[in-house]
Amino acid sequence: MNYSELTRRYFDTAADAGVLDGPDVHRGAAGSHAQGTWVQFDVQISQGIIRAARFLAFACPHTIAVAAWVTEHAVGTVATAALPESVPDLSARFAVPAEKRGRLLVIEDAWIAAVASGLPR
Amino acid sequence: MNYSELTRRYFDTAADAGVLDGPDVHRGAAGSHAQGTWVQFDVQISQGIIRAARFLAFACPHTIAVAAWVTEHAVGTVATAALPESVPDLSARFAVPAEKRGRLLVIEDAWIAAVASGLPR
Amino acid sequence: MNSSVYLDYAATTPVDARVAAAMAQCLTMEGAFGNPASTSHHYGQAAATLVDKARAQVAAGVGAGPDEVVWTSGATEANNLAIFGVAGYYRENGRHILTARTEHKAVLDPCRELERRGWRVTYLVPDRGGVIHPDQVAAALQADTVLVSIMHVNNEIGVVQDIAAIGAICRKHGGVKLHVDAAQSVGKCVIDFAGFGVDLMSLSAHKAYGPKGVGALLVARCGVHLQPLQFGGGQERGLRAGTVPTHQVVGMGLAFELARAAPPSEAERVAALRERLWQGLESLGGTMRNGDAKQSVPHLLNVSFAGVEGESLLAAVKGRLAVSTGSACTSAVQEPSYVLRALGRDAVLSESSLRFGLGRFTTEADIDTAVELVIQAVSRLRRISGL
Amino acid sequence: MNSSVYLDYAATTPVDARVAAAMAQCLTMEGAFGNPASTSHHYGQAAATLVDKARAQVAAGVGAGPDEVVWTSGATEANNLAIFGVAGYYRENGRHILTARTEHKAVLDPCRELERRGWRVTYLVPDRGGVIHPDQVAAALQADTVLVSIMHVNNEIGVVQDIAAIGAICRKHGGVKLHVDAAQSVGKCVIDFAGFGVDLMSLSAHKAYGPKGVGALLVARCGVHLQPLQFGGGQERGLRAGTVPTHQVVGMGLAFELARAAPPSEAERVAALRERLWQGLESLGGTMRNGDAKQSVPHLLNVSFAGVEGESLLAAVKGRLAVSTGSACTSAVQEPSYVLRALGRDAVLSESSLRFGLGRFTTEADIDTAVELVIQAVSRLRRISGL
Ligand SMILES: Cc1ncc(COP(=O)(O)O)c(C=O)c1O
Ligand SMILES: Cc1ncc(COP(=O)(O)O)c(C=O)c1O
Repeated sequence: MNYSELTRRYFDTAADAGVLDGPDVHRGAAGSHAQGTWVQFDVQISQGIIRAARFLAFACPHTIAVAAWVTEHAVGTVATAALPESVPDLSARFAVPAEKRGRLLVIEDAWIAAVASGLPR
Repeated sequence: MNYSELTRRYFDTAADAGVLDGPDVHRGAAGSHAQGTWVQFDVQISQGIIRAARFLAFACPHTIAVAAWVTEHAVGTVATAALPESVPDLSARFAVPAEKRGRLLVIEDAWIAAVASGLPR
Repeated sequence: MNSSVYLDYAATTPVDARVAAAMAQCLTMEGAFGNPASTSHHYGQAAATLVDKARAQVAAGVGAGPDEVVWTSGATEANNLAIFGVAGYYRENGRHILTARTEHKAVLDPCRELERRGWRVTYLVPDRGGVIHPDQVAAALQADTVLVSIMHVNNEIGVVQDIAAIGAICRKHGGVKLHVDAAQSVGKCVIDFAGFGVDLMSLSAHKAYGPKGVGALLVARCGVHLQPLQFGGGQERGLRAGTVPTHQVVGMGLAFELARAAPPSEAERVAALRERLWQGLESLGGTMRNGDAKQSVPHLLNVSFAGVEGESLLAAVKGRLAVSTGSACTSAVQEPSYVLRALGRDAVLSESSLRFGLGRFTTEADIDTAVELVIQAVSRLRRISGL
Repeated sequence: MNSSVYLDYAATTPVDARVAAAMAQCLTMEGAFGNPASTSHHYGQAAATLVDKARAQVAAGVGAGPDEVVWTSGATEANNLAIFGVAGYYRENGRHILTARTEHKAVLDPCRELERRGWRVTYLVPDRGGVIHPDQVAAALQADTVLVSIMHVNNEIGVVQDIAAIGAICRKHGGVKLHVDAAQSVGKCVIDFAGFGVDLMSLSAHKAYGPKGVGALLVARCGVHLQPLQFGGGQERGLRAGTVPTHQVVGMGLAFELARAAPPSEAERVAALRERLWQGLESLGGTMRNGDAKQSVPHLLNVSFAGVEGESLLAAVKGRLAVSTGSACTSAVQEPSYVLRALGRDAVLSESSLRFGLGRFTTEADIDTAVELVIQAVSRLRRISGL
């Protein structure tokens, strides 16, 4: 398996891997270890803005890289029940092979679960 | 196809290839060109002794070699309706492969045809 | 060309320099380039002589006779020829085949194809160590079993099956032919074709420092018939048509001879390296060794790592360590090893495993580098996974 | 190693020195020795990159796309895969195959095997020059014909069939697949897989200064399906299992590229040598040229000699001239060429013929030596035969 340079970089760094603690932190997860892809996001939202984000992932390099990118790029943006970039755009950005695109839906599900619980209802 | 040294030598020399002319010369032939093996012997017999012998052959190297050996070794011997050496012995002497042994019978037939016509009846 | 540590000898080996030199002698105008079937001239005969010598070398290395060696393009073809060959020839005797879940795809896929053609196939399940017990074979034989196909050394876990015992059972049953895929055995454990009582055995050159693209099927001289897979020029007594590639079989012959000539100390050296590797990795915790350690060749170590995903593990060591999960694979999406699944490992652990293949050129420094890299990678991925 | 004149290039060619060098780069620890299926690490990827390059080189040389190339162990396997593959896949469409009497054994023997399995095979008879007229194909097609297999360049007489015209007929008929054995074509005449309208084409490396033991089946990208012969690791899109031998396909790729790069003057050079050879031999009298001289490649000359027996003729030049009668053969007893028989030559003349295969390294001096040796041998044997 070959990875694009971007995929490789985010996989290797995975700077935002971890968890958040404290007030305004919302957690969402999706997927399962048994199925080989599990992703969890912690987002800290205040005044409708994402202040911090972390992820954990038991997943392939593409999934880890995308989750790392999502946490990085979400910080400072307005919290909405959507990824900072659409799944097809992320697929293209990280050159995710067709057979693996379904895994990005796990990221989307985890992300939405995390952010949605922090949105005003 | 590999040939024994002896086969190679008699095939290469084929010293007695040719025909005889004159009195007391008897000719015998067997086989056919169409079947790929044809042998002819000319033998000169006087006083029951083979005085000279020649052969012609349209045949494989083993057959040519054996025919050449037969003419060479028959000279000076008493003419009988038999080869100077039996077909199995000739097969062994010239390392004739099993699939080709039948061809020596053509030599035997030609030889007997030649000599027999020169024997007192 | 590459400075990363190569521990994928079970996928393929580099060719020994002496083998490469011998092969080169068979290629160009100055060498034995003739067609070995062109026996009407010296160019062909010189090639045929080398082919005969290689046949004897291969035979000598595995306890067979030179006339029992049928050259093929590798163990894949040998397996296919054995399985379809027996099935085709003996189809009136029965339609049942006995094999194991842990066989190589080159055995399993022909069996699946025969199932599509109406055959019944029994797939034995090994114990948790990967061992097929001979009495399992005895119990599964049926009146119309025509073929038993059990591998010698498993390519993923290195477990060695007791072929002699299985051979004895098959002989007692009568009528059934025993095929053994021994692609991974040469140079790693004793192969005794005649002594094992085997009817058909597949060999490959490139797992034993010979070239890729050549192998052999051993066909016991007494009473084994095959329907060929390829028809044509009558080569290999009609069992396998096609120009015999002189340089390839010469390479295989020499590689087998070199394997035979290796001193027993080489196996001990490799075994010691493997133990060093295992001890290093074990310190991580959450590691499980796959395959019965007591009944395996010294060249293989297969380890599952809890808490990491398989592809990420491979990717994390990539560029510095060449290992694999399971057998060489061509698909973009990794699948859990069916061999480890058959041993009872769950899907996650089956995927989170690495196969380390050790070989002739593996050094202690290689092992230490590998241990360091894997420990680093696993630790980091466990941190990312939170496990 | 051998000082005799080599004129058996149609049986096999030496490997070009550049090809040998490229192959050597794929063998040892320092080279691209990895398993091209081991894409999890650089060793495997480096090999896979070379395999892809070779695929493109082969494709470019024959007017095909890289994705149409399926590696095999040679043209024998390619022919078998094409014939059994189509027969297996399309067996519900019909059970009739159309081929010619002058095909290579690697086409005829699979067809015979299919006859044993209940298929009907029509064997077209060429004209006295060895040419199959396209309208013969049109006339022999039946409603249930699933495969036409006609070779491009004949290996005994060098005659080139009009594949484009046959391709057009097959396309018009619809449903029928056209397979072409082009083992002898590379570097000798233009091959245009797509332009000819061919569905399947067999190639071999060792007739074109590449290594023995590797070839390819071209499978047209649109609408051609095959049942594989070998099952296993999923290589070659599942059409042909087995580890791809990097050094072998790299050798084939470069050989095909070199063939394509050869200037047209090379064909003229060889054609001039062939005419020199023929004129020299003709002076003997009782010589007949086999195969239509106007519709043949310049590299082959096949001559019958009246009044000499074939094996003796070969033996008489042996050690000084390497030629053959018909194709390379494995039996101890020579048989008259079935190809020449199909041209209407009688059995004796068919056996008393020599095939001269000219090639890249053939010189004028080689030709003059050959002429002298053959004249000597024929004259002597005619004296011995009294004819
Ligand atoms: C056990 C086993 N059988 C068969 C094969 C296939 O061998 P080859 O690559 O020679 O086709 C392999 C290697 O891939 C193997 O490990
Ligand atoms: C026309 C033709 N087809 C097929 C073959 C077989 O090719 P290979 O030797 O690659 O199996 C040959 C050569 O022997 C040939 O000349």
